[in-house]
Amino acid sequence: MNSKRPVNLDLSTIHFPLPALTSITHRVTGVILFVGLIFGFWALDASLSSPEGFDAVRDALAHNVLAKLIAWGLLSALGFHFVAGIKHLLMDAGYGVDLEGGNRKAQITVVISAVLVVLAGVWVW
Amino acid sequence: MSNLQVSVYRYNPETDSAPYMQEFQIDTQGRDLMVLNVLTMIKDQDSSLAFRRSCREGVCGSDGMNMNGTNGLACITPISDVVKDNKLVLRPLPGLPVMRDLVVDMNLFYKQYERMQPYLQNDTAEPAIERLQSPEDRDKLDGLYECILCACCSTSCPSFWWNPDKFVGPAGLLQAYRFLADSRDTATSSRLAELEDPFSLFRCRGIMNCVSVCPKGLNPTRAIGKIREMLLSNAT
Amino acid sequence: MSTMRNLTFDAIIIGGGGSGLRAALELAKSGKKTAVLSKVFPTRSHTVSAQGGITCAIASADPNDDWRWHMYDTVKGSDYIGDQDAIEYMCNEGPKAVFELEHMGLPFSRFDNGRIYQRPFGGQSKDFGKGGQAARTCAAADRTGHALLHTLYQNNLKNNTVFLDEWYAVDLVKNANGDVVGCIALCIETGEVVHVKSKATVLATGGAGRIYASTTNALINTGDGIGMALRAGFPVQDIEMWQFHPTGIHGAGCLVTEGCRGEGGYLVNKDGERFMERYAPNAKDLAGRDVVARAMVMEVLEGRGCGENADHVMLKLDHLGEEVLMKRLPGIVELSKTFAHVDPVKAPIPVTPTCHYMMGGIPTNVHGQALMQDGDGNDQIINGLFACGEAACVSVHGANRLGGNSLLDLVVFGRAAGIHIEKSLNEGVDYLDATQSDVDQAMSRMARWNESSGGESVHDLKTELQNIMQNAFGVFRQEDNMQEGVKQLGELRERIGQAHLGDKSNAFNTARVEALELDNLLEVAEATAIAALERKESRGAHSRYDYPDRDDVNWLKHSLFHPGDKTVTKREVNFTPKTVDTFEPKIRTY
Amino acid sequence: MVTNITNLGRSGLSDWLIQRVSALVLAVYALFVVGYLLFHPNLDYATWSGLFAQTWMRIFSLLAFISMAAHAWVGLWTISTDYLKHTGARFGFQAVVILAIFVFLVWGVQVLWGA
Repeated sequence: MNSKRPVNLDLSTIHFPLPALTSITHRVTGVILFVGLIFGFWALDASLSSPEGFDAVRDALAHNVLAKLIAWGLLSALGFHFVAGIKHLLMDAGYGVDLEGGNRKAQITVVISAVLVVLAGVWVW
Repeated sequence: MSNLQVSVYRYNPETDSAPYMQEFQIDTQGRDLMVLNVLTMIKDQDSSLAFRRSCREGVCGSDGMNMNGTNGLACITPISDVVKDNKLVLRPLPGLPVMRDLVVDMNLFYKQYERMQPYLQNDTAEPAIERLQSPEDRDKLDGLYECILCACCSTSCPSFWWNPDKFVGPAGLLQAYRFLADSRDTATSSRLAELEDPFSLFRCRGIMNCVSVCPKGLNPTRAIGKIREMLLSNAT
Repeated sequence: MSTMRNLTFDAIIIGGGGSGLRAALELAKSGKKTAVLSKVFPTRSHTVSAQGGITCAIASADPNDDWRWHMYDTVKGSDYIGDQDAIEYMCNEGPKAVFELEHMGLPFSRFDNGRIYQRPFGGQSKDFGKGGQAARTCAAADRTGHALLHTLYQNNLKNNTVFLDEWYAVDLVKNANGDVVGCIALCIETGEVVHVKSKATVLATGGAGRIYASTTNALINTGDGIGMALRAGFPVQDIEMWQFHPTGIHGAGCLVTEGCRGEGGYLVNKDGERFMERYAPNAKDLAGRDVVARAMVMEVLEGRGCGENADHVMLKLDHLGEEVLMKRLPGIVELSKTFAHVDPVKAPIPVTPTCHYMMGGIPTNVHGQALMQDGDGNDQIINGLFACGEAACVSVHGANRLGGNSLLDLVVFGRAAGIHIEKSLNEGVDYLDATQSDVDQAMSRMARWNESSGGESVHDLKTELQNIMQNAFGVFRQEDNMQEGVKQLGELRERIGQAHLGDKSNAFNTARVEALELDNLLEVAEATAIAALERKESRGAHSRYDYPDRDDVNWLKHSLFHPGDKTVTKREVNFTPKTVDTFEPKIRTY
Repeated sequence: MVTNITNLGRSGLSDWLIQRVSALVLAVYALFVVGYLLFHPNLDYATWSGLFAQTWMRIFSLLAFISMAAHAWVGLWTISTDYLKHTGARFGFQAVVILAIFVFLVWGVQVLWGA
């Protein structure tokens, strides 16, 4: 007899409702933001170090496509993490902790953060 | 056409080194059968298929399984609720070891339930008649005591998948709150103490998969929030 | 199987439903080495499906309520073949057992004064039938069985009861003296077969409603304990008495609690007429279940049934209002939506009498000790064997059980069996060990299936059996149909003896369990059929066209079916309660 | 009770609270910085460095950095205990995270008060 039992945990076969998707995205954006802190601190350090440093950051954000992408990515992650974080705080306070409320809050989270992602793109470019 | 395509997770530890999916064709004659009926029809074709069932009316919690990606009870899930493109995919509850086919080993799940000391504790002397309880206090148990231990919630919970030995899971926590909320129970502080660590309760991330799959319409996420409130007001 | 493992306990309780868990709790508290062996995880047992409540004179709804009134109702409900000493014990001990359950945490619904909520149920009266309808059924909404079973399981956890979950008892092991000294059991998960040795073996295996095609019973209700007892040569009592619950959901068979009518619901025919007023002018919809079920069948037979095939009636609840329904009957609303596609808040539920409860079973005394008859017709205790719950026939239900009395039966007699076993273990009871040939004897049936190499399928044979029972042994019965049924069952026995187990694997082989269950279904079905043919009268649930009247001269008796020669003998009904006067048989009207 | 020695507040409740409080600080800080940048589209070095020369801004920033450190640790520790089942891998990951947080903190202090 095969003693090592299999576990059915092939995530591709499991349906995830919207609140679950927003939850995992919250986690992923958190990790992205942590890694992105390198750029944040670099930019802050450089921009405060000297007028030349400030200009360098400014120029990079104005002309360097990679820098723009990174800035847009981080702002998007921040936007989502921020909105989903508010959703968490609302749930902690007991608002919308039911099936309907959970779904609606997840939908609102997606819509608002989508808007923020677009706005962040507009700002960066 | 009323031929339903059913794809079933198969695994027999005596003969199979790994699980596989087996296809069946079931003639539903156009009826909106329950998934359990479909399983019974498959078993008539192939008696080696293993699955649990008992009450066939959604109150015993035996036949929890994953149907087209969503956990639920086979006996009260009409195929029209889950079938997509005429295809029904049946897999065991996720995250627990598979004994055979659709039967999972629920021991970890039960252990977490037992850890919550799921019985009334009252250190006062028993009266000659029943303990009195106001209808309002009794109402607080509604939505809690109805749990049938089917494990649909806990096995849909990613937090339980990753830490089934440490995170109590939605079912156990719902039970914990069922006793915390009972005006007749006096073990509040020891019950809360058991839950204060970073895993037992706090590993809940508010994903709410539990709420979306509970066949009895219960809300473990809310119960977890209530326990957290109790912990918070106890500690601050 | 020479290397078969032995497991040894002081007591083994077969069945993890209400009565088994209640007995186990008593023994676990006493520190005896006991185990509950159950083919399903205990909270999946059929007790979980009980809805309406547990009937008991706790004097909550009416402070003047009296257990003697409950006793009167129960004796009358049984159509006078319930044993009055047992009914007295149940009704008198009942309040204690119910209060215990409350202390264990059972979440009963409540009245405003904080006491346990009680609702009216069928066949209940005040003042020995003279004081009108009583409300005596203690309820946890319409999930009383669920609440009760979980509470008992939880308290067994608290008291560290040993559980053999998903183990299947195959057959009893008897020693050379005919004492029961354990059983053969199959671990479903691994396929291992063990010899469980014990000084007390308790059959708490529940009912066998699955002998009928249409039943409110769970799929697991296959009469395993009855089958085991019959194969061991022990008799069963009043096994012809099968209760048809008036309100099973038409088509699906799921139970709709009598509590619906207790809360004010009523039955209507296709003309919208509340027909029970004609059949039971006083109690109306709250007459005994046998009375209501027959009335429903009569309505259908006389062409007043509802639906396309005019084959059912309607249970009207919508007038009670959404608030009452959601508060008192939330489970019914759920079930009705799922299985009848009807929202009872808005429309009536299609219902039909459906096999529900086995009044008969293994004859026992009030201590749960199983009984047989010696050659002179005297009761004889079977050493080592106990029964409680639906598998037992104490007999408190006689020919017709009252609603809410089954849950009371479970806890009162589960507890009583536990108390008695503890006492006899303390007295050092011991029996001769079983020999290898005794064990082989108990293994023979299982061995037969394991060696089968061809034959008909379990599923087809089961379906055939259920149809025979449904057609010949339903609400109304008559000689020629039943004779034909007995004959068909005899042929079926031959074929089942040759049937084929296709899957012989070990790990979680549910096909093997279903095959073993089929043997038990057959035993119960045949006992039912032969006993029903023998009882030439109409009493309680046993209603014959050819003998429409009750015959107290010849049949104010228990029937006793003996499996060896398949004969039926009679056994005296107890008419001597200890503390009250005998309730003499009267004409039974509601 | 599940015991664990590597979480921040030594109890799930305090971790939970720390996570919420730090989140609020970070939310306000993020809003402020983003808002400031939006309202100063033609920001120059003098204005920018002037902002960070003020004591309240330095304290506000430091508070935000410390909150970041706590928030990130609680979050990443949770992630490590969810997905990394191998003790060595989990411990290694946690060590890298702690180091990174330490570096960020020192870096932040240096940016604020250095030079």
